[in-house]
Amino acid sequence: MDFGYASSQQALRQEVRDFIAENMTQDVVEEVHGRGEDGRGPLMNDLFKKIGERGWLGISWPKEYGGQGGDRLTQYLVEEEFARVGLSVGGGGSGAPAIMAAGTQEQKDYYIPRIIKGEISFAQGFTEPSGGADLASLQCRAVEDGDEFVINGQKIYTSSAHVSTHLYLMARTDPEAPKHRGISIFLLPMDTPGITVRPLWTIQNDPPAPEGTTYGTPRTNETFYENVRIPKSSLLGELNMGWYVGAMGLNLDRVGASRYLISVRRDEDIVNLAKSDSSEYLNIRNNPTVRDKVAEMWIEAQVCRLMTWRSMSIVESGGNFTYEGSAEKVWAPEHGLRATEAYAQMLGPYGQLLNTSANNVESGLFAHNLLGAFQSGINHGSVQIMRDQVARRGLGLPRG
Amino acid sequence: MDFGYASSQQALRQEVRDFIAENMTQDVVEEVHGRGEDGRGPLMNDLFKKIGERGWLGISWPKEYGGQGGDRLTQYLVEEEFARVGLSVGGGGSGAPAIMAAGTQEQKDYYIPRIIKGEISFAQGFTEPSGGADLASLQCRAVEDGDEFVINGQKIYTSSAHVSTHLYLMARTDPEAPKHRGISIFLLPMDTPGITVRPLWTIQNDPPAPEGTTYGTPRTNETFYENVRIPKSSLLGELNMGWYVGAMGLNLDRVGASRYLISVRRDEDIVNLAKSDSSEYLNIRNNPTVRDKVAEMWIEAQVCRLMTWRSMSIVESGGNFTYEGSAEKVWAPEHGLRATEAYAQMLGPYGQLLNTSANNVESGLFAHNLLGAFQSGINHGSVQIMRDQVARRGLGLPRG
Amino acid sequence: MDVLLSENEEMIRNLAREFLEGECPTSLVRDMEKDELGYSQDMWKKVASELGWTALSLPEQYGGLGEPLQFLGLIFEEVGRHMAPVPLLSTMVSALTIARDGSEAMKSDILPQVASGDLILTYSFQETDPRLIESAVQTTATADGGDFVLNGKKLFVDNFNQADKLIVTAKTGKGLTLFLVDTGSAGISTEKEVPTAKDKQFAVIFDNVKVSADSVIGEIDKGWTTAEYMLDLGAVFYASQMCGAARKDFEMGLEYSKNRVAFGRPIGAFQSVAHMLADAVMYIDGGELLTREAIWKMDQDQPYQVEVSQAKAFCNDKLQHVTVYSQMIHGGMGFMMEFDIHLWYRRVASWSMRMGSTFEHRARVAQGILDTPGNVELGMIQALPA
Amino acid sequence: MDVLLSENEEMIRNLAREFLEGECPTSLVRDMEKDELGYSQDMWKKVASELGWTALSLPEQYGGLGEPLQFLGLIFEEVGRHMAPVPLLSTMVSALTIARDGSEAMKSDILPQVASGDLILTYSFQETDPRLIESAVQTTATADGGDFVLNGKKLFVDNFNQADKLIVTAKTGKGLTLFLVDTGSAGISTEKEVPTAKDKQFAVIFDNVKVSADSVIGEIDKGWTTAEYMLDLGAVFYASQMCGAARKDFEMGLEYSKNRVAFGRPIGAFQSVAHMLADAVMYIDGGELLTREAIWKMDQDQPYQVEVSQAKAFCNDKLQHVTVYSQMIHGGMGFMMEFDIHLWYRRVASWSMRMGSTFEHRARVAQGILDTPGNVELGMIQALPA
Repeated sequence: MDFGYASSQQALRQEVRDFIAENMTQDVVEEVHGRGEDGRGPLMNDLFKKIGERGWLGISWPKEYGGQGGDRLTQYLVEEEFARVGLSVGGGGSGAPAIMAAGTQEQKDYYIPRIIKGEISFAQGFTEPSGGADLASLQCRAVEDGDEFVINGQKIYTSSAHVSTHLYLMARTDPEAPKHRGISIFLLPMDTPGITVRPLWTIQNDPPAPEGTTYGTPRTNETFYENVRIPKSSLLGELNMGWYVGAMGLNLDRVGASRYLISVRRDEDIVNLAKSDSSEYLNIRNNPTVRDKVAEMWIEAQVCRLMTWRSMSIVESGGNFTYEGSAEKVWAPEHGLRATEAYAQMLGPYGQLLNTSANNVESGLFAHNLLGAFQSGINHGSVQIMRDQVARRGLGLPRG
Repeated sequence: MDFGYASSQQALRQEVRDFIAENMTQDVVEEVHGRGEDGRGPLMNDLFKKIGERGWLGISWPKEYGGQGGDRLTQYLVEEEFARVGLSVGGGGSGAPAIMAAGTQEQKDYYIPRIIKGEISFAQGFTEPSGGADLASLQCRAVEDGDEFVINGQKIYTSSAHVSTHLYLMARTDPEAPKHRGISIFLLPMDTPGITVRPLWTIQNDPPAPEGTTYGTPRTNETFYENVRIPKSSLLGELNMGWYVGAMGLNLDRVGASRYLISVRRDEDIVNLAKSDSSEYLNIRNNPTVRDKVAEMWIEAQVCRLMTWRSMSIVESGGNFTYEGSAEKVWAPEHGLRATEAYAQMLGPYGQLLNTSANNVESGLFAHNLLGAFQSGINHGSVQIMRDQVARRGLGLPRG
Repeated sequence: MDVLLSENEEMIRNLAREFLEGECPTSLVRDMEKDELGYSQDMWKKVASELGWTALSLPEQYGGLGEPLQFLGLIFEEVGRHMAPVPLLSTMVSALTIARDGSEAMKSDILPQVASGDLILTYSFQETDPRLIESAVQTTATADGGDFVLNGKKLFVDNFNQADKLIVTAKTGKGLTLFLVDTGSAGISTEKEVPTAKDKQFAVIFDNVKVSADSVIGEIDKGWTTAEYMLDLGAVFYASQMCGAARKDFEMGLEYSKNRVAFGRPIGAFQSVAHMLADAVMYIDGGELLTREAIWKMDQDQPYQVEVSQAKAFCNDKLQHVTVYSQMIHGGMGFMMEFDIHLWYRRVASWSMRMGSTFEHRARVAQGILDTPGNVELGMIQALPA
Repeated sequence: MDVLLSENEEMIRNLAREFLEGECPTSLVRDMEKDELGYSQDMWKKVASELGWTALSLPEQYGGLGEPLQFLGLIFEEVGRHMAPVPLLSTMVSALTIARDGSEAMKSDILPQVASGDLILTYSFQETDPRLIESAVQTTATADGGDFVLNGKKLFVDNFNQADKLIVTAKTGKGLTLFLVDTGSAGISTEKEVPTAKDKQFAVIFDNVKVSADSVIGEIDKGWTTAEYMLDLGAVFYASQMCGAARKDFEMGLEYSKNRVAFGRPIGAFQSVAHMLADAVMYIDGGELLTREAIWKMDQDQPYQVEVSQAKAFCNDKLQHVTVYSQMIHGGMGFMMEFDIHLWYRRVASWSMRMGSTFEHRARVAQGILDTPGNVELGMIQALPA
């Protein structure tokens, strides 16, 4: 057992913090939250390239692909620092781990170094309007036609489609097969002809998010595919085995800092707010009942952290998850909800005031958070599905 | 809407309280908690007859059967007062409502007046070792043989079999039929030859319960049936329709004071304890955090009360439940559990000390309660099954 | 004892529901969120002068209908259910406060205008320290000849921009005094607050605002009990609105769960979803029963403060869960501007933070049960300590 | 960072588990509940002299093995898992307190005897006001020549009837002082306490009990930090025992849910039961991680008090749920004396009330995060305020 950081890790943490303080400027944040169709835009792209130049996107990736061959824990530590300001730098999203695991040599050689440099980023085209949490029921079709696949269909919540260079798309390739066995995954450039991206604005869009964080990006997308033609080399892994490739990617995606930090950032915020001299009027520090609640939430947050540390320890030791990744995905979002509700009551009427409001607290951070708190219990599989996985895969309970 | 008691009801309440103060003596309590095989015994039987003489067992029953033809709310009020000291006087258990609803004229004429006088009481023979919450899977057989039924099988948790005069038994009469459609209900005297009663002691038996209450009777029973011969007139309702007769009885049984009071009595106790001058050392009244928790539990207890009042109002107005009775059975026991855990932490190390312990609080009442708190979430269908009923019957959700 | 609605009560409720189902589509709710004024003048006219909502529970001698508050509580459930953009709550809390403690002249002047819908009112109490206690009031009213001069800042004032007059609680020499002040008085300025509900709230700043002595409500220096009544009305009617809103929100989640298919069956067939919905309906029922009981006690002239706090604390705590369940059942849709479900979510959340937090109301319940003489008993009368 | 068990740690854990699986059937646990003395002398001999549990984390120069507390924590998980009736916790909390602050003479005398299993110890702090704060100690130690005279009453003293010596915390002139006292000293009497765990607890009354000056642990009047260390050890090792007990209890519920059929399928196939069990395993994992982290911090000489309180508060709060779930899954069986599952239920409940309630430990966590200078950060060092 070792519950500490190495001093080299502490030093790296400080280095990352200094980088963020210098580069994560308000104009970057505003670009992310901009209402236009241009989304992340040039400033953020530059920032990602700078992060790539430092090698921080590839710490734990093999050297032959441009990574540093380092350990996953150090990678995690860097992710954690970026996650604090709302940036996900987990190695290019769920695309990269799946490409490493299932890609051809060509695919690895092409994508991994570019992901590590911050040049390529993937949007994830999984969910469809009719499917929701039941991913495997997807309808989007990919039909073989000579050397190509032709894709037709629709995806929803394609969250960074407007700012990504590439798409990581799940489509049905065999409509006759059982639903999990007729799905394939494709890698394609976002600018492939036939793709239309339509913005969907979330309720965190109005008014815009508080300053200093990109957490709660207010835009997601619907994406439409009309006779999108891509070469057969776009297929990732075996034909019709995409469900298993995708599930593996999702599982790996579940490990990491950003999932956990989204749910516990407010715990640090409320404590630090309560400690600030100017917050006496909020009656947090001087109210024993509120203090008890703050402590309760803080302890839960520690459990979130420790569950994440456990997952990282398992990955680092080369072990396999049974339920630990899913457990994180139950515990952290549900904690986030409990904390959100608790802090709303602590702040009383201040808790409802948004960023554009007079007299708000911390730029309306807590109110803004409240608008999206339930969301982390839905993304990437609802907490109930994750709980099923703990029970079925972790505890070996039979299916109902 | 009317959330109050009539003054005549208030007067009756006082009358019942005075009666209890006079008659519910410590030797009666000790008899109930006695370790011998004799259970309720003569003192308790006398007490029930006295209660019967006052007419309090039959307030809401029709006059032609010896009742007072009064309203269900007044009956409820009397039940509530007796429930406070752990006595269930709900009209003879689940037997009586079912007999009124499904019995023959002879059965009604025979049983109802005697139940009202406190002369006849029913033990309930439903659950079997293999069945648990899945009542309908019962194995106990009743086979027609001439003018008789012959019963063979086994029941468990036949809670008052050792003190009741009669048995209200569910047995399978058609093993070929679907499981809900081959069950019948029988009424028979406990002293019918072939019935064996074996005590099962609960964990509340050791050490015995606190003074002044019979709550948490420490004995239940297994009952064995070996060629028990009963006349055909023992059948209640139609042959093979016993599931529906029983379900109706259980449903009616769910309405009432004792279910709710078992779960909320500790709420009154903790507040009154905290208010007593000698309890300063327990740090309840002077600790704002504990006060907050006491208030939270108190509010929940009010909801328990109001849900019971609602059920009573529905019964009184001649309406039918969809989910309200089941809602009570979820809310009250789960509240009871939350309160038990909360009070354990409030009392700290005192909370663990049982009746026979030096330095205990309130004769170990809270510790004793803790030993059985989870039990009210299991009796008469688990809270999860009740929650299913709220969802299926109340909200019209499809079965899973 | 009969906790169900009487025929009369059902009629009141149904009339309000039918009206709002017809006249208050979510498109209107959305428009009013963006509207500068923020309420439908047309609807206000109808509910006040045609349906008589503002007259309903005001005394008959001042143009009211003299009906119990219980009726008004049912109206607020419907207002919450439909998120009706009308300044009814702030107007009625203020008017009922005046009806209780205002001078004869004030009542004769103000209440008939409220009853007819010609006057919109609001009230203010909370300041920088937002607690609902006497000592948190820092706004001062200084005697100046026969008049008073107000200085200070009130926060979280509902509908100030819609109101003709507002009640101001201020410190006078030896206690608290309430004043009824024209919203257009010289020296008043505002800051716009934007709550997640996106209904209208303002901070109101008083800079040497002159008010005459006849604008005092109740006795000078002895305004705390009047203020408590006002705050209790606010708390309990907000609870009514929350119950109505949460029930509709739940019904939408329930409906969706029956139709949305995943893994080959309606999601409501999954026990985890079914149990969420079962919990939701029990939370709503509990909140509704507590709220209705509190209002009933007000009608009976029985002590009601513990009951009001029970209701608001429970609604704050549990109805937020209800709306979260509905959001989760709706999946990503719940998070999208273009679907309606968030309209209820945002309001229940916001309202749960107004007129006393769960912590504050529980502290008051604790006072009622722990700091009073004698043993407690569930269902019996429980007053706050004097 | 690697929060998993190392090979060594797994070996320690497995050895303990194998031993107790063989030697500690529930029949022994039940016998010891009824036994007047209440522990197995045979098992004590084995775990002390053969398995070395009492020597494990004591310093090598006093006959110990010098291993980290982390190892001992794993032993306590197993002791909890099997409810082993041995006075290990009270002995080791006391011995480690002596090892930290006892005089050289005391350490040389006492610790080797503990290491070899020849001495059983216990400790006392709580009194009528059971809070774990300095001011709650009312027992006095009055100087009398070179000796001290103890007067007072300690409650909730584990294993007093089994122990040779006990640590007593008492008020001296200007503060708190700890004494190591023979349990057979003249003037000591006891009252038997019966906790739901049915392990042995006593109230111990001191009536002019004479102790010599060399029985003082640490400095006179400055015993509070020593006492805090002792109480932290008690709290965290009780947390370890609770984790072990809750995990076994959960495993039995899980197993039962796979085999017990109702409504045509194993009850574990119902989502409501499956989710209960999923929650249970997450609660246990959380408690275990927090507890192990706290002990690790003690080993590292880092501040650990916030971590100890985090662990005990969480275990108190959540592990009780775990055992209730298991009871509910077992249905009526859980309530019957003749089945075993209640043995764990009664212990986890009882232990959750010892060595600091959830309220007390959360108050301490709040101090650590709210009353210290500087911003907090999860996963960083957080000391209590001085």
